[in-house]
Amino acid sequence: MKPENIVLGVIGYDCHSVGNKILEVFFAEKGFNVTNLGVMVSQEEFLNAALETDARAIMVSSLYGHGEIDCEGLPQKSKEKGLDDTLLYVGGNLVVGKTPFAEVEKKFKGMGFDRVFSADVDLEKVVEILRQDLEKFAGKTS
Amino acid sequence: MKPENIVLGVIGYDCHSVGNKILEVFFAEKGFNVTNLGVMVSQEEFLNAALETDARAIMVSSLYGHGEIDCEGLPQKSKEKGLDDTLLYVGGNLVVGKTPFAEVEKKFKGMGFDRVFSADVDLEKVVEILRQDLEKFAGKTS
Amino acid sequence: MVDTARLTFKQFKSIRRQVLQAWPTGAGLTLEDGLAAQKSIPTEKNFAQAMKNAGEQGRVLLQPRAGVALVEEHIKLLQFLEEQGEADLLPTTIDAYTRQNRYQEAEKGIVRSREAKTSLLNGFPAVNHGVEACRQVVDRVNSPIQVRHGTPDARLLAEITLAGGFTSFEGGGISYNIPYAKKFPLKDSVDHWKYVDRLVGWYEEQGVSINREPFGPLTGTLVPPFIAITIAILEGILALRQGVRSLTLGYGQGGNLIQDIAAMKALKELAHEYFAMENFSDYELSSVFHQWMGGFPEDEAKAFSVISWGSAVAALAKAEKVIVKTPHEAMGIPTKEANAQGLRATRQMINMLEDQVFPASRELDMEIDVIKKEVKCLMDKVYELGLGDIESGLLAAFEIGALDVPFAPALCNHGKILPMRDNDGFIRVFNKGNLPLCSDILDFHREKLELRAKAEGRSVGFQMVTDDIYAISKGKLTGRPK
Amino acid sequence: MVDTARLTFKQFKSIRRQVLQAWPTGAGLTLEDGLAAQKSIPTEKNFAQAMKNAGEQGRVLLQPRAGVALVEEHIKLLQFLEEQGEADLLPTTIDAYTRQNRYQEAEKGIVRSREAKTSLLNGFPAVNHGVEACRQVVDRVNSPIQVRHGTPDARLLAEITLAGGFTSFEGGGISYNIPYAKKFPLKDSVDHWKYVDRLVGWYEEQGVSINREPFGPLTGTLVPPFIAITIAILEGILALRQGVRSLTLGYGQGGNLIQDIAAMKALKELAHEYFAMENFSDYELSSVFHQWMGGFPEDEAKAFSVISWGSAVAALAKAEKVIVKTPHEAMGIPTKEANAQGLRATRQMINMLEDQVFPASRELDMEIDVIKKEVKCLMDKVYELGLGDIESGLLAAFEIGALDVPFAPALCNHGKILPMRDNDGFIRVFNKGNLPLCSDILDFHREKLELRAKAEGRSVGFQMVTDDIYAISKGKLTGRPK
Ligand code: B12
Ligand code: B12
Repeated sequence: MKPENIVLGVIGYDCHSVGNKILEVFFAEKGFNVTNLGVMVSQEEFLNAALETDARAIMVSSLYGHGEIDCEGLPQKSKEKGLDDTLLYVGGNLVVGKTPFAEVEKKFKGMGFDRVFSADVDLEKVVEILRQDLEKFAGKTS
Repeated sequence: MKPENIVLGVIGYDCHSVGNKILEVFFAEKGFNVTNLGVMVSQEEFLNAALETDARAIMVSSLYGHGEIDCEGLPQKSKEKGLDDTLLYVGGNLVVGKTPFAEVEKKFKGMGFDRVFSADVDLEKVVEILRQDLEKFAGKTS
Repeated sequence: MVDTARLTFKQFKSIRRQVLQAWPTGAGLTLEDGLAAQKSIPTEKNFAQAMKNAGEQGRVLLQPRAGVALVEEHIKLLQFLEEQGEADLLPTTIDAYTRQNRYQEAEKGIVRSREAKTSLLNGFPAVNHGVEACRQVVDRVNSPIQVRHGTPDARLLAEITLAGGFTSFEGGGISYNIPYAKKFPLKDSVDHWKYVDRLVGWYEEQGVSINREPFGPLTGTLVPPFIAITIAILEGILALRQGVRSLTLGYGQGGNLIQDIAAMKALKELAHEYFAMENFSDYELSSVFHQWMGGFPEDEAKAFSVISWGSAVAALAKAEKVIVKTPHEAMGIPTKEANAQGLRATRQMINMLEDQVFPASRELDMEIDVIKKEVKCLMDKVYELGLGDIESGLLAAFEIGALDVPFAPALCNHGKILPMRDNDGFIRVFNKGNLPLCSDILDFHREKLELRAKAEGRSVGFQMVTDDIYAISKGKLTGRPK
Repeated sequence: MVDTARLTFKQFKSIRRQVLQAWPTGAGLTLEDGLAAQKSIPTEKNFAQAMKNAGEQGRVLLQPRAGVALVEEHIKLLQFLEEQGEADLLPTTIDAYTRQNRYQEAEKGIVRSREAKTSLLNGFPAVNHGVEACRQVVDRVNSPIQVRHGTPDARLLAEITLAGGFTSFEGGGISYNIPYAKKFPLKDSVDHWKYVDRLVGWYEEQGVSINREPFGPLTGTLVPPFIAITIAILEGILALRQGVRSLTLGYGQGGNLIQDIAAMKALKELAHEYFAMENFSDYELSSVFHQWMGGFPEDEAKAFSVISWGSAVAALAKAEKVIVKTPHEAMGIPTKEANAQGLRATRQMINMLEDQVFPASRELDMEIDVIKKEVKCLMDKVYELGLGDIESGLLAAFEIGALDVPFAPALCNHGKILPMRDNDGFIRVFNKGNLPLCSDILDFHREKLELRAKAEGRSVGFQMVTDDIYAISKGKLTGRPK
């Protein structure tokens, strides 16, 4: 089985690079083919990279609080570009201020993200979910 | 003007002696004639000391949490003993557990205490109030 | 070698008959039944073992204070502190009526707590609840439990809680009288604690190790280290004489980093020295550091800071155990949530500092030296007054004020000594009362206090003592004029 | 003596014309108007003066971070932090769009925040609000205010906020590029900050002292002290060259008590040394200690402990200022209440420790020594590469990785160096990348790391780095295997 392509990056004008570097190493170790766009990535850069690499998932990070503004419309644009089969995950400190995670999740799912994660998520769980989601999709599209 | 007599003590089986020692020195410095019964004082000891010294005020402390049980009936007994003109003050950590002071005050005023104080009360304010209360009383009984 | 001061089994048994009659729950209690219960307790729940392991592994164990009126609520409280508080060791704090053997009042407190559906007692009335209830408590938690109280006559409490499966018992004939009682003769409390220690010694002889912990902080209020340490050593010796083997000596944070670390080091070193002098070698010694025991700030954020500072010093002083305060301290008995918060704050600090070392320095060595000299002054006097025997010596010493605890309620305590902080925040002696401190030590203290007086532009006096008592609760270590 | 590297007034004025055009609020701004505003500000609100006083009085001043989208809310926030938080110094933290000169996006954030009736920006968009709004802010609080941000090109921000009456400006050409930007050329940010420093220098020449503070913590994540100190000194020299006189150098807590105190001592001593070498003598130097800048624990009780530990070390290290975190750190921009809680916890600790001294010791001296040697290795290289000039030297050094900041996002940073904790929790170098550390220093680091590897029964490797990054947030200082 050839490794699945995923795209990784921190959206908007967000400079938080530490988690991003860890995510890159982590997913690579788990056998994914990671395209890491680093920090300060625009919606267009995410989508173009996904198209170019034929990525199965886009992992958007936002730590600095502007996640809500920065992510607006990304799922729609993703569909428009024909990336219907590409999973859209988002994680980090997604909104300004300490907020119950359920609220945050609802907001970002409402915006069209497939999965929403808090900053303290166990990454092992994330890969598990990712693999399941990829399988489901594989089933659907094959 | 001769110094007013007051009686001081920590009620019940309460051993907290530090505040009591400070109160003794404080009221003495303010010109009161203090009878300090120390810690672990029963209701009877308070009343007897007040009778013996013809005290104008009884200052009950309770720190350890059993204040509610220990103070029950003291105001009534005070009246029964004819100490109608003796002020009954109570202060400290009067109930078990962190409780809004307004609740505590209501409870102890309901029990018949003239004044109720929290542990962080400014003692300078207490003397002020005490002097006012004593004057009022003096006016009434003369 | 059996100490000549040890109660004989016959003496013990005859006292025991009386003790068990004090309240119905004592009736019919046999030593054998208690022993069987203790033997069925898994090692992980043995307090003495936990303290030994902590010493060997260089760990600081966390223990809260906690106790409520009703059994089921008490169990839930302890479970919560294990799970949400990450406590290593559990307490069962006993209510203040039980501490004064007022079981009738305690009963009233239980009844009224049931009615009020909330605890109206400031602790767990273990005697009233009896042996079976204690066993339930032990059974339904995972950690060792210690009885924490303040009882001059704790004989029945010890009988019931040890038979109930608790594996550590706090207190001592001095430390649970002077700060906790008013009219209790010191000779009586020392005698009663001889009984408690003998009971623990008996369990030891049967192969069950029970931890004993004299109460180090005393009045928790500006106690100069040497006074606390002297009393801890004396109670240690009294306990060892009755066959106690697992001993944890305690010290309450004074607030100055150097003095506190010096005190913790001096405490252990001196204890070993005096125990050796008394011919004891077969014991396990550990130490416990109490986070600030005096008045707390009411503001919870500030209280967290006081808790954290205590945790940091406990870690740097390499205590085996730290007793944890809560952000509710100034206000009232903490909720279980507040208690767990204190524990988690402490856990974070202890963990962050576990590999860190407070380096040796001239200042630290000097302070250790001072404390050792001070303790020697007091111990020498005790031996002198007792003609070589510390038990009669300590009674005589309290009698004449050669041992004296500041701000204590007990009438058998002289109450003349007044402590005060010096300009660097070390606790020194302002009024020595009758303490037999030698003149160079006294000069040293006086000099230090004069430095403070000069810095504050006022003279050394009682106002400073009052200011120091309030200081931490008002957000400072030393009470300076505004 | 005017430094040859100093921008001439002509150069400055010509750049200025362009700068003011970047956003409408810059139009028509005159230096004279700004100066007049600054001159009308009372001394108690001058940041430079406050830092000077703190140094003279040996005080540690408390400063939070805070900024919201709308002016009125921002003022209320600052007032709250003064009153309920007992802050000595106030911040105005700028939002992340403004930091990247994205005033259009900032505008959108302001509009949406008004609609949402809550701040959707992570700071105060000072450029969009303009000079008058800043003056209102200054007017309605009692303490000096500093602009805190992370802006590679902060020229317009500086023009507006200084004309608006703020009296301190954080940042620098390196420290506000490497950790905060991705594609910003280092030469450009250094040039832009020359402008900012020159602007501050101009105010100084007119008799108004404005404090400048390079951003010490960089990525806030396991930055070895010598890297942070070297960059702080370089930015200090760049600032002094443009006429800055009030300088506060910063350092972010590493977590190990000895290393942090050593770093704070070395920072000041080395700064004075290198400033003297560069012929500067007419300046006021102070230091700022940042409470833990890496990932925080989510639990608030644990966060309080991290905050308290930072406060304790700030006090023992005798910093002039401490930057305060909040119990919400791991979760999001703090509410004003959480921010005040962080301040009050810090206040309590600073006050309890204000008279306490961390004694001299062999361990401390040794670590100071190590840091000084390490910094010398880097500074020597910078001078060598710049043929005696630090400005071109530092650009070349970053180019080849002779200066390198761990985990930074900037592409102009090599990103090869990997730090790691040793067995005692000191931050050491695991992968040196191209850092010009001499071989005995490298051997020393390696040795220390091997001791840890041995203690953990695993080999020195990247997993340890990851574990260390998570460690504090998971409740430890060093990331050990379970
Ligand atoms: C030191 C201390 C001790 C020492 C006391 C030594 C001694 N003999 O004095 C020791 C360690 C022995 C101790 C024991 C216990 N303590 Co204690 N103790 C404290 C502590 C930390 C400080 C008390 C103190 O000295 N403060 C300094 C003095 C100057 O202030 P103060 O006592 O509040 O007195 C002032 C004011 O209250 C006011 N005031 C008092 N009375 C009156 C009356 C009037 C009329 C007025 C106007 C004002 C006034 O003026 C005083 C002078 O400024 C407090 C918590 C705190 N405050 O931080 C807990 C505290 C009082 N203790 C408490 C408890 C429960 C106990 C114990 C039962 C043990 C336990 N279960 O934890 C035992 C008591 C046993 C017994 N028989 O009484 C609880 C009480 C809980 C409650 N009310 O809900 C507290 C609040 C701690 C807590 N949060 O759990 N304690
Ligand atoms: C270090 C740090 C910084 C450093 C960053 C250095 C760098 N270049 O990386 C510095 C000091 C420069 C900095 C700057 C700022 N910061 Co900052 N920073 C932090 C801090 C303390 C730690 C972040 C970190 O490195 N954590 C360690 C890594 C390993 O964890 P992580 O970043 O959370 O990433 C993990 C998870 O989130 C998750 N994850 C992330 N993305 C995704 C995506 C998916 C799909 C999944 C499954 C998982 C996942 O996996 C990652 C790996 O485990 C956090 C608070 C905290 N967490 O304690 C604040 C924090 C993130 N910063 C914050 C802010 C606001 C800023 C600033 C705007 C300044 C300000 N106003 O205070 C600027 C940002 C400017 C900009 N342009 O972005 C806020 C965000 C507020 C909010 N969301 O409401 C925080 C939460 C602090 C706070 N409470 O105010 N910061």
